Amino acid sequence: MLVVRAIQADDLDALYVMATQVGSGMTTLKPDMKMMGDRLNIAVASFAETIPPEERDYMFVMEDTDTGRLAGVCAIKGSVGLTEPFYNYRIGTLVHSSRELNVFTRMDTLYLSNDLTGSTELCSLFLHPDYRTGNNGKLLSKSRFLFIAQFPHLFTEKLIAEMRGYQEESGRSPFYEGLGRHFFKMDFDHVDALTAVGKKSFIAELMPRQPLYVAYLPDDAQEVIGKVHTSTAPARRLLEQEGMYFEGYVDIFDAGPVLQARVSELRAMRDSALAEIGPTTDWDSACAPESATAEPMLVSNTTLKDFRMILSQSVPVNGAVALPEAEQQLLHCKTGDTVRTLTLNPRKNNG
Amino acid sequence: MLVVRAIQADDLDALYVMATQVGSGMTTLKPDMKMMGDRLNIAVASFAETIPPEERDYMFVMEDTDTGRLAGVCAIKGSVGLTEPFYNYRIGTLVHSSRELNVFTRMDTLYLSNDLTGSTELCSLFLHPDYRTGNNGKLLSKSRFLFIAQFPHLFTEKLIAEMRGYQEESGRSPFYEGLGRHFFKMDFDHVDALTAVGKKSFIAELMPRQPLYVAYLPDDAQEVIGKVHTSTAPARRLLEQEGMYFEGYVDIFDAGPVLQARVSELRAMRDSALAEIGPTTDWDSACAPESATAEPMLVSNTTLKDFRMILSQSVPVNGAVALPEAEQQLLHCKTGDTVRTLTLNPRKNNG
Amino acid sequence: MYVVRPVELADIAALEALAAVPMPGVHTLPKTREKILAMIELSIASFAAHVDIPSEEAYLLVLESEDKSIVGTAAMFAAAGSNGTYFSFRNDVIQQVSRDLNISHSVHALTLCSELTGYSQLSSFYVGEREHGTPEAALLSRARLMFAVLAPHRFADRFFVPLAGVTDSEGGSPFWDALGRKFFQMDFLDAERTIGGARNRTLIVELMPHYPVYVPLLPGDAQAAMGQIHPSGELAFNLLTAEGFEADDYIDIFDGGPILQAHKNSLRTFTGALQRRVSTSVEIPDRGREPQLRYAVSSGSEHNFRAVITHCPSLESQLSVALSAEVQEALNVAEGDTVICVRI
Amino acid sequence: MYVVRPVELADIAALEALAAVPMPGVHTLPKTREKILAMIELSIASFAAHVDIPSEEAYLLVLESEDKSIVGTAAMFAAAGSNGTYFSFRNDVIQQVSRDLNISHSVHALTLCSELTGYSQLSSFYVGEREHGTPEAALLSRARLMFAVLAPHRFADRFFVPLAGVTDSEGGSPFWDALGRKFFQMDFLDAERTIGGARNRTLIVELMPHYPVYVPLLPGDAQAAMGQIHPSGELAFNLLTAEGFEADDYIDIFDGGPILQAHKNSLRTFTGALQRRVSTSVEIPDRGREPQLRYAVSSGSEHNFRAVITHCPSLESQLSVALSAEVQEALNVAEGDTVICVRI
Repeated sequence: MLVVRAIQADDLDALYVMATQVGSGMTTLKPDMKMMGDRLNIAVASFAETIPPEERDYMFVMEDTDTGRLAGVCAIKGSVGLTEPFYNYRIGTLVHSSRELNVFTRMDTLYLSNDLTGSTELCSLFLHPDYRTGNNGKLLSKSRFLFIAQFPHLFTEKLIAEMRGYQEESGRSPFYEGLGRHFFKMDFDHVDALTAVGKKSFIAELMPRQPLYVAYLPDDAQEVIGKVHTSTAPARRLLEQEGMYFEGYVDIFDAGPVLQARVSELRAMRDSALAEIGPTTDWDSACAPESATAEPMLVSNTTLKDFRMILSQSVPVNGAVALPEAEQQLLHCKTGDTVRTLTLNPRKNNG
Repeated sequence: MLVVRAIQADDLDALYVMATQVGSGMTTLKPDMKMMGDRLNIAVASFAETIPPEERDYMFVMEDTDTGRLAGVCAIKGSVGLTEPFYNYRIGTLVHSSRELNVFTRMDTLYLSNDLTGSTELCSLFLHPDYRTGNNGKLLSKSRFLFIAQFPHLFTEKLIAEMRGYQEESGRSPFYEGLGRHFFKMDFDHVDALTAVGKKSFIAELMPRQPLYVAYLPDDAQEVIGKVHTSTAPARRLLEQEGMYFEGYVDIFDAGPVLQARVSELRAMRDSALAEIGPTTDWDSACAPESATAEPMLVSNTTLKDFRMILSQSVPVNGAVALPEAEQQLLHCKTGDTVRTLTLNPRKNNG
Repeated sequence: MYVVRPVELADIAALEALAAVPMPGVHTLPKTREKILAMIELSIASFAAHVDIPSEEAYLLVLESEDKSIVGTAAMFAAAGSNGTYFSFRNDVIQQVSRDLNISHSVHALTLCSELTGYSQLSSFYVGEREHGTPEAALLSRARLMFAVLAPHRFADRFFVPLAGVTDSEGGSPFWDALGRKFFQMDFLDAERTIGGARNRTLIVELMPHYPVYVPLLPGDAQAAMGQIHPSGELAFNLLTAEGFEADDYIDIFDGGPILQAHKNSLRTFTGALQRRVSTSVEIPDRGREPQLRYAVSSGSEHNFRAVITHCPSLESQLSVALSAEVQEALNVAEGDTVICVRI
Repeated sequence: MYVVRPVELADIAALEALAAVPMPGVHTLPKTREKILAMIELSIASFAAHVDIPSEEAYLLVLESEDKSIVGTAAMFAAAGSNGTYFSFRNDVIQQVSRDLNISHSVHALTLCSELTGYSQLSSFYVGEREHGTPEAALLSRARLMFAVLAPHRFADRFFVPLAGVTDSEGGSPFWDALGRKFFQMDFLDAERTIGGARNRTLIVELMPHYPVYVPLLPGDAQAAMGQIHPSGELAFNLLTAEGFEADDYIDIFDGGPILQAHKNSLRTFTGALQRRVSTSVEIPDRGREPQLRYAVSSGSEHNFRAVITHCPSLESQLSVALSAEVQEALNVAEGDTVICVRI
């Protein structure tokens, strides 16, 4: 069975093995023992609350309890951009209008900004190809929302996730070719490699500072603004289901979208609920809406340091949930303990 | 009893009488028969759907059915800024940092923008002083959200409401004195009067175009950015209850906040429900959460052209609501008709 | 002898004929009889005016050939944009520096600016084909500045000259297509017609970009057109750069044509103008040894301005200039009068 | 007789003594013996160098009094910011126009720019109190440009001179407090110490505002300080504006002090410099009638530069200049050599 849990100090070797299997698209999980060890130390200190909230980096691993193997990883960074500037382009609107000529022109405009400085970031999602089946991807990605719903005081109100931008099959980034190359005079791959080692903010020194009309860019560059890489489209949909939106911020190099949410508006904040582990009464079940019974549920314990989460078929009814013994063990819980529950998929409004 | 309803052509005289009683703070409801008649014609055409959605201006009046007198007015504009530019300052963040000097400076920055062009706007709220009691203000202001929830296809995804900015008791606007005056070289009242006659966009020709660091402004101007006028604070709270947020856009003159929402995220969209007028069964009532029974409900009919809404004590249970006969008449409804209901006040999450 | 003189009412027919010659760009003569007449009247009033501060005066000079026909025109506007703002693109250079990557290069950016407002503007320079490349063409161009030397209070300390930019065979402008069209939503020629060639209209600030345009983002043909002159402007360009005008700092907001500009102290007419008294030249065969130099010489009266070409020995260390009776007559000067002389 | 000459190694003690005199601002001499030595060595190497394109050369001239003591210094940098970018604030004027309201006024805005990069920079001008206001002070200031006339390939076509801005009695700068402090988060003197008076460092682009600063938003004392010189700079300011330098276009990014600049063609030394052959002056009493004019005169050799003041009749229409034996010795020239002369 699969459990998503807070990473632990002794996960380093297994994490390294998995990192060797990550493709080139993810820059934050390079198979580098030093970098990885440093990051893991920060993650352990984060769950232990021994470093300030804005420095924390909560890493979660998905463990296959049958084999003890790590199946995936994901993370939540407490705050971005507080040690080096975090740049985006923000898409705004400027209207140029002349009553005399009866001309009204509405122009999209790119502003180089650090607006997202200090935001909480979802990042470093990776699921091993062997486990890319069923609801595993959802479980891994969405585990972070349940964690945030359980511990909202640890996070800033603004939550973001950067999505890899569109590239052609050849690897060419139309946005980079239409904009960045003129100012960097180097290949996209080189720029990408520099960002991988944390040099992103300094490359941004070369970016033009003044607002840019999108209309100046070549058509193919304009078209991909806010568009994700084909392989990232499913990940984007999962985040959008949870209440994250593209609000007009994009990556300065490939124009990949940043998805954003207010923490208080997340589906997990609105719809997740606490429940006590124990039997449910017939009366409770009778009143429960019919549709809910077939829904798989995300269920987590409520312990920061030993956060654990599973996917369950048990439906909570009026504050109680009848979790099977095996699931209780996965969560390190027992009858009478409180768990947090959320349907894996959003419910529709009846409106 | 009070009913909020779509304005009708023969409301002009009563509207004029009420407009003579509006203070100077509201620029959109001047006692000017020509302007008012023009606006009313557009409103009637809007409810009749004879003009395109982006040109519409849905005006609602609150009528005291005991006397036939108009007690208040409010409106929803389909889209702003499509005939003349709609300007705001947007507050962004710029980070200036030097590793060499170990300096990290995070600066708020004002960008002159037309980003909100095309948004749907809540505006023109006025409640006669004689009726400023009980839930009347809430009924009037919130009626618009129920209307939007019933007819979401008529509106853009972005909803905004401009709030009057902070002024000292003397009428002095610290933000205007610290910024606008340097570029307009005239009194705030004069600027205010010009905006009242629709000249706002052209005054914006004089506004500085380049991004401005907030730190350049005097302290008292910095402090009032996004702060509402004292008399506007209750109106702001009502909108915030419905899911509208200050997202960093302010008025270019007085820095009053613009509240914003995605239509799909409004409380009315999530929580309002349709119900059939008729008796409720004991069984339904037994399962209803206890707390809900005491909540006053907003109830509206579902007719665009003759939209009507009241405040009721009847609680809908499992798709049915037992509306008293008098209330059905106010809504121009009868048993078996469908109505839309929403609790007047937001419910708390159990999280 | 060719004479440069202020335009007169009697010249209207000749100017109409000139206006019928197709000329590219916008910085040319008015086309209709009505507008030509207005321009002539403004010029006559301007020459006659007593000016304290340069303002809306416009001066139109014509080049009269030996047979008294008008073969050239040249104008001066005392203060560009005096009833508005004269807009141009300033050609800025932005240094892009990254210490980490050890990268440093420069990027050009065009910024809409009003800096040329209040400069004196030279424009409408035109000479007939026969006069192309002759000293008389140079005389016409330079006579404007000689008038400014004579009457500096009528002009600003700085001068500029917009020259028509390149257009394609259909009259389209690659620079316009990349920039102005996106904001004006109309063709180059339509836009120029709509605003009548003006660069001082409010609608420019309403429609043109408020933020610098990074040149590397412009299409290649638009970049290539920046600061390029229409072939018809080459003569004017060469005369003006020889005079001391500098290109590269500003370009036109519509067609990207160059705008030459200079402080008057950098102009050869200002630094090299000599005031000399008129004496009458007598043909003395044995003085023929001294090398004869070519000078533009103009009368010293602001209300009766004339300029012609004459040849004489170097005036550097002379107090007077010997002019033939014919030249004196053309300039309307007599022995003892002051004239202004510049090597040409 | 006072002589201006290139600095020599033997001058180090004298320069150390001068450096001990308190001088405001940043555009002054180095303070430590080590840095003074480096500056002297750079100057000696620069004068000796064969230069194709102006680059990192720096030239230091000294004013030697009659008793051979050093009473003044003046420097030239061939290309400002040659190992980076020279940053300054450009003082832009923005026209604010509203047709509807019939309003039109202008607003000043300061834009961080790198336009002065590559200009030749004059700086470190200092003369002792006794020489204040004397022709010798003017000689020292102008000698730099005479050297540039002599060796134009060593310099850019444009020159600028930053002058120290106003500070209060504690060494604080009202301009800094309104601007730089908000980004650097430190006091004026700390900031200047930290970056050693440089204006070409990457950290400037990292920290200073990227967008124009609208001047009306600055506090009154900061506005008042813009373009104002520290009292100690008045002499230099007056000499430079008389020379043809213009203020108002650029100011210093730290203290708001004026940066004077000019194209060389606008400078009196360039426009008025006369090349003359040396002849030996003989005291002839009856030539005393001719009015004696004051000239700065410099040797014509770039590798052995000297400048002094001399008096003689107008050189305008002369081919040679009569110099006394003493002057010839001071300039290290002999009869028949070429010298450069400028009215002073």
